[in-house]
Amino acid sequence: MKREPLLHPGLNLGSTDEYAHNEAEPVIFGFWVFLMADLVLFAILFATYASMSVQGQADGPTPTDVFDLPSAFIETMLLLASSITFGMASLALKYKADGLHLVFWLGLTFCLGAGFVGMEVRDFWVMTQEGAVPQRSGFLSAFFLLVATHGIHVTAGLFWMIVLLVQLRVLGRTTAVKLRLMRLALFWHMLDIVWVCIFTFVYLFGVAQ
Amino acid sequence: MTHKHVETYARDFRSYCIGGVLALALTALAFWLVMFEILPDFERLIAISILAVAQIIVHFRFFLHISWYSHRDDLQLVLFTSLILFLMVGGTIWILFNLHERMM
Amino acid sequence: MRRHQELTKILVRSAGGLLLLMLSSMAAAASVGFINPAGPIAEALRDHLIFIVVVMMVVIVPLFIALPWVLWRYRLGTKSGSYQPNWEFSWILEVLIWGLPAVIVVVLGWNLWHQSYELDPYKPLASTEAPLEIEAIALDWKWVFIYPEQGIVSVNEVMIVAGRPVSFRLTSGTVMQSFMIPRLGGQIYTMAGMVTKMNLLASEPGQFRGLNTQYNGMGFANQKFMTHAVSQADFDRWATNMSASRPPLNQAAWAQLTKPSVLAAPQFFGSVAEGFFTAVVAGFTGGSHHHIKADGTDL
Amino acid sequence: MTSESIFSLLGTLTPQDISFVQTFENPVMSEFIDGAAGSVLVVGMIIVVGLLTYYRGWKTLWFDWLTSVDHKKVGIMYIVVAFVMLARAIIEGVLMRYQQSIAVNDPGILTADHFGQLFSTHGSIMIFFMAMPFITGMINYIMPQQIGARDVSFPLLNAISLWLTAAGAALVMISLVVGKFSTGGWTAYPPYTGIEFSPGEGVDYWIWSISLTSIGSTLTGVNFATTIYKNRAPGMTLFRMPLFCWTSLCTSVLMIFAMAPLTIATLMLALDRYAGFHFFTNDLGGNMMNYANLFWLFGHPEVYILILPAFGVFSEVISTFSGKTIYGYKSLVIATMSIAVLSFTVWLHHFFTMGQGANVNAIFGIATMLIGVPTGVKVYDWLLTMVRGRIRLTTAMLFSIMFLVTFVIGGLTGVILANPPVDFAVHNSLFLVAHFHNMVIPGVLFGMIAGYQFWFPKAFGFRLAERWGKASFWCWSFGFYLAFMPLYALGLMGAMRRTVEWFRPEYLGWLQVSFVGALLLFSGFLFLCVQLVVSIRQRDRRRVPAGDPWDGRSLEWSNSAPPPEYNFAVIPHVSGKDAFTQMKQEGQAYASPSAYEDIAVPKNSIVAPVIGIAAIAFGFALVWHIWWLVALSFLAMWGAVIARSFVTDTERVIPASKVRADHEAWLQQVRECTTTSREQEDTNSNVGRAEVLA
Repeated sequence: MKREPLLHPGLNLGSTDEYAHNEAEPVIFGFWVFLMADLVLFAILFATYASMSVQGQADGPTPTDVFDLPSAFIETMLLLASSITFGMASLALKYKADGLHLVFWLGLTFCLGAGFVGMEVRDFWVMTQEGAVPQRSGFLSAFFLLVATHGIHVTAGLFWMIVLLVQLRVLGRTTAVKLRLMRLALFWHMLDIVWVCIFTFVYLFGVAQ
Repeated sequence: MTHKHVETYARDFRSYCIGGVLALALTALAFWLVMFEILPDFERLIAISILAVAQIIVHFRFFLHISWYSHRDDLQLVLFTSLILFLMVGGTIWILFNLHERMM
Repeated sequence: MRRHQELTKILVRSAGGLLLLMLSSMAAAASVGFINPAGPIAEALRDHLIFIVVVMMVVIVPLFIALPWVLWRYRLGTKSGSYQPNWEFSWILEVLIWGLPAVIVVVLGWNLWHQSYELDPYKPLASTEAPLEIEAIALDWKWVFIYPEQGIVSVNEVMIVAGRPVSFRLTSGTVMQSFMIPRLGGQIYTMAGMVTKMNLLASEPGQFRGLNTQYNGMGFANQKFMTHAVSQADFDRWATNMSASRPPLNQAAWAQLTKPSVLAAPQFFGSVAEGFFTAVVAGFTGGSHHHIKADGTDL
Repeated sequence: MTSESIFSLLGTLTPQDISFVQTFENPVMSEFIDGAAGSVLVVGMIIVVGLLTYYRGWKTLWFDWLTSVDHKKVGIMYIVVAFVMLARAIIEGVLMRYQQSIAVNDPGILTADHFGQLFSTHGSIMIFFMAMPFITGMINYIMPQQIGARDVSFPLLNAISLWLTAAGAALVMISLVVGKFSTGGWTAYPPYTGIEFSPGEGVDYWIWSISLTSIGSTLTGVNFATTIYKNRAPGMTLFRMPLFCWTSLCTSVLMIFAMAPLTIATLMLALDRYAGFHFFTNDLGGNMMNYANLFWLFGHPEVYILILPAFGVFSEVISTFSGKTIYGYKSLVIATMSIAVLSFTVWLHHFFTMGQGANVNAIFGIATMLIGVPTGVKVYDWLLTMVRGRIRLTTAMLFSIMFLVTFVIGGLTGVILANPPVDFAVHNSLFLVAHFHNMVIPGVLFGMIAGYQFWFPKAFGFRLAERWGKASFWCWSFGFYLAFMPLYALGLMGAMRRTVEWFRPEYLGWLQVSFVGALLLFSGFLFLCVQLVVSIRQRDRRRVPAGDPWDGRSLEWSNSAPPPEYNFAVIPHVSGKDAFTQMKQEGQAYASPSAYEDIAVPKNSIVAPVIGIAAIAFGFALVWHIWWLVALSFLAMWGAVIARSFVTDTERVIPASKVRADHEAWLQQVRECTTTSREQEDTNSNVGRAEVLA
């Protein structure tokens, strides 16, 4: 079977909604380009963290002292699961005419994402209680900025999800709303990739060294 | 759903499932290596780095649907971004560690 | 006709003015700055500069000759220039305009690579004599020079030995600054908690102005010091005299120095605690936040 | 309520922060100048408001301009911002040159602090609020028309970018009256700009104005890249695009990738200052070297962000006024792309003197020189474009030629600076100042002025007065050489930048020549203003309704001047390079299309101005620690975005019949126009219909 031509990153609507499929190309391309700019932003934070985590400890806590691997593992699982459920939501958007599937999967994604943010806030709180505050050293400044920037992105994604759930209700499944959901999907999967780098190069590297 | 849609649905669904399973496996493997201190230190770092790269590729392929069949613009953009990220991150780390070494 | 006149005017005026300025600037600059070197480093820098300018002329001169000619020959209304509005490519020219700059970059790049290693400020200078060690600390808006072997300190004045290499170790007790003695050679940044190095040599006795080149606030323009290159005997006499006659650099004197201020005259201290420079550097690197603040209080 | 509690509502702001109060309390020359500058701003604003009210212009301003999302109007507004900011920054430049020319063993008229603010605002404005808006405006106006598009891909986002940039510019302007600006230069190197050494609002003004505009620029880059990739007319393949579009594309790519390091660097600096983080502090593991690294990771591509569009303008101008297709089109495209990629590999050359090893320095030095290859190729391609052409020395062309001559001198000094050892000797000196002005004035500003002269008739429907344009050209050219060649000499003589007072009498003559040059540059700017006024007054004689006054070669010349809001009544089909020249030669130009369709154009929106005004409040509140206003304006910005996403009725349809009527009327007018030969180009017989040579 011949492949459907892919017009843009993410799940293409293809033959199920030809009109939105064609509308999507420039819109999603633009957002994809924006995500690349966002990736550069994270890359800079990673590069800064890479140097400061080694050079900027200032006799303060080291990564091994402050990182809680089991907690990071649970966070990772939550975020990965949310990516899969968002995939299911994308499938529902493409194939299921009824809104119920879509809302269900989006709702589940929201809960997983909120769980992730909750766990992260808890981690931060624990670190703060141990005196590992960003004001303590360059390493901790870089750590908090990097991880919190990701966390803020996820939180923004959650707000976005709420707005879109409201729009699904108020505006219905219009092309505009569909395109927004597709962009949110890209955003969400991209944050997952950033998190893969965070758990590897921040948490695992920090503990393994 | 028409017959054609059933077929594409099955393929799209499979994509997310394969991606999900691979991602979970790669993550679990990476954490397992570190938490149970498998492999000597340096090899462990190399191994988890490779696992991370593999997982990034999995995410791109199965969740973002970027592959060699993608629109040329999209693929070009990803490759160009990788180049820039490599220059920026690699350059920064190289410069800062060189400076650090010469100033202590 | 008017167009021609205008054209001639542009070319004559700009070329003439440019030449005049360039020539006279070269002439006047001969008195101060690295273009009138007083040591081997600055001399190497100057020669390197001239080499680059000469090599670059290979691409620049053809343009300066060709441009006026082209403007003249292909002006609107001329009978001489053939008009070919669709002419857009020539392999020979293409090879030339890519090839020539590429060759020049290869030549200059080769030279650059070697010069970078040769003139690395960290590289000790070849000499039969051991270098004179000086530790420099940049403050707002003054320079503190510690002579660890002699155990003395001078502020806003530095004494070196002509013909003997000087090895500077530099740091900052405040913001980032840049250390430079133009007639002896290049410059290097000084930063708190870090040590940079610079090796210089004055060939002959003389006086050379040194300065901070990195903007650091109100007193920036005044942050100058004088370098005196003297004979070894004069240097020894000076050092002995200093250690005998000047007060020590104690905590109170240091606190006074670290206050942002412009000094009216150089200051001298006859003794200093061993490892003082290292202590100043360490004051910033540790995690205990134990460094000497501008107001002299010890946090 | 006590006065204290009122002021806590105003954060750290007190009456003493108003510049007039300072002047009153401390009447010295420096404060008078500051107060006068503030007064000019305030009085200027009052006059503008008065005139708008008197001529009942508010409605037009609001409905036709401020809320507009039309790329052409957005582009023009960008350029207006650029001109206003240019006026301020050029005066600051003259003032600094004056101070330096009298301050040899003499304090002069400015205090060190005031001088510090001047070079900081001058640099920040020239880069972020003059050059950036100018190139963005130029691309906005021209690029969509050149690729045969009706608008950019995201018109509203475009307007939001404009407003974010304008908000940044407004913050810099506010700092003239309320409080002080940073003294840390346009690069704002910490730890000097950290809270310990620069307490107070100055650096915060810098941080937030730059952050706003850098976000605006990122969004602009995304918008332009998408437009060029996805919005080209049928047949307009990438390798048929005019060179200006290519340079726009490369600039957009640079904007997308290079702005993030700046955003992050300013954010980290802000966290250091506001929250006690340790990114760039002296102690507790901070590392100011990373700031230099991040800033130039942005800063070097930035140079090419600015200069590439100007290269595009020169390509168009030289090709058009030589009456000839561009020489070495592919060569120029490849050179442009190489420059764009290489610009990400050279940033270290801005801090060769930081102390890294010879290998690191050498590799970045060689990478820097490599950029010289494609740049050299471009210069020769432009020269060869003139060969076998018929050259007309219009104002735009004169600027382009002077650029070629001057730019290679800058290139020479650039190669000099690319050598780490030589850079050690001239880094931070006036040689460096001369070098980057040598690149940016001929490279960017001459390009933008040439583009302004070239496309003005397209945008406003009448030609500018060449006589004043040429007067301006001579001032800019001589002014440039007089102002900056002495700085090269001074740099070699050991004179450092940012110095408020000198102690070497040898410098005096050079500094005085340089001041004369600065005055000439300022007159160049004044002549541009005179040219605009004179041309507006003579506009009826200078009209070019047919839209093609220079025998243009690309699609933007194929529509009327000024163009209709939808640019093209019918999207053109393109079958080669120099699309419009081809149409003219094949007799296809001004042919009636067979069919018209309804055209949907985006409706005006108040979202962009709301975001812009909220952004000003946001920045101002952050500078003065007015936390309630920070929260409020933040919510206002995002509230506007969310509210907008619920609006479904965003387009207005212009019926095919209306499009037909307008277009056919214009075509009729064009057919009745007499054609103009190139010799008659600068006479009033030029109504925008070019003679087509067989």
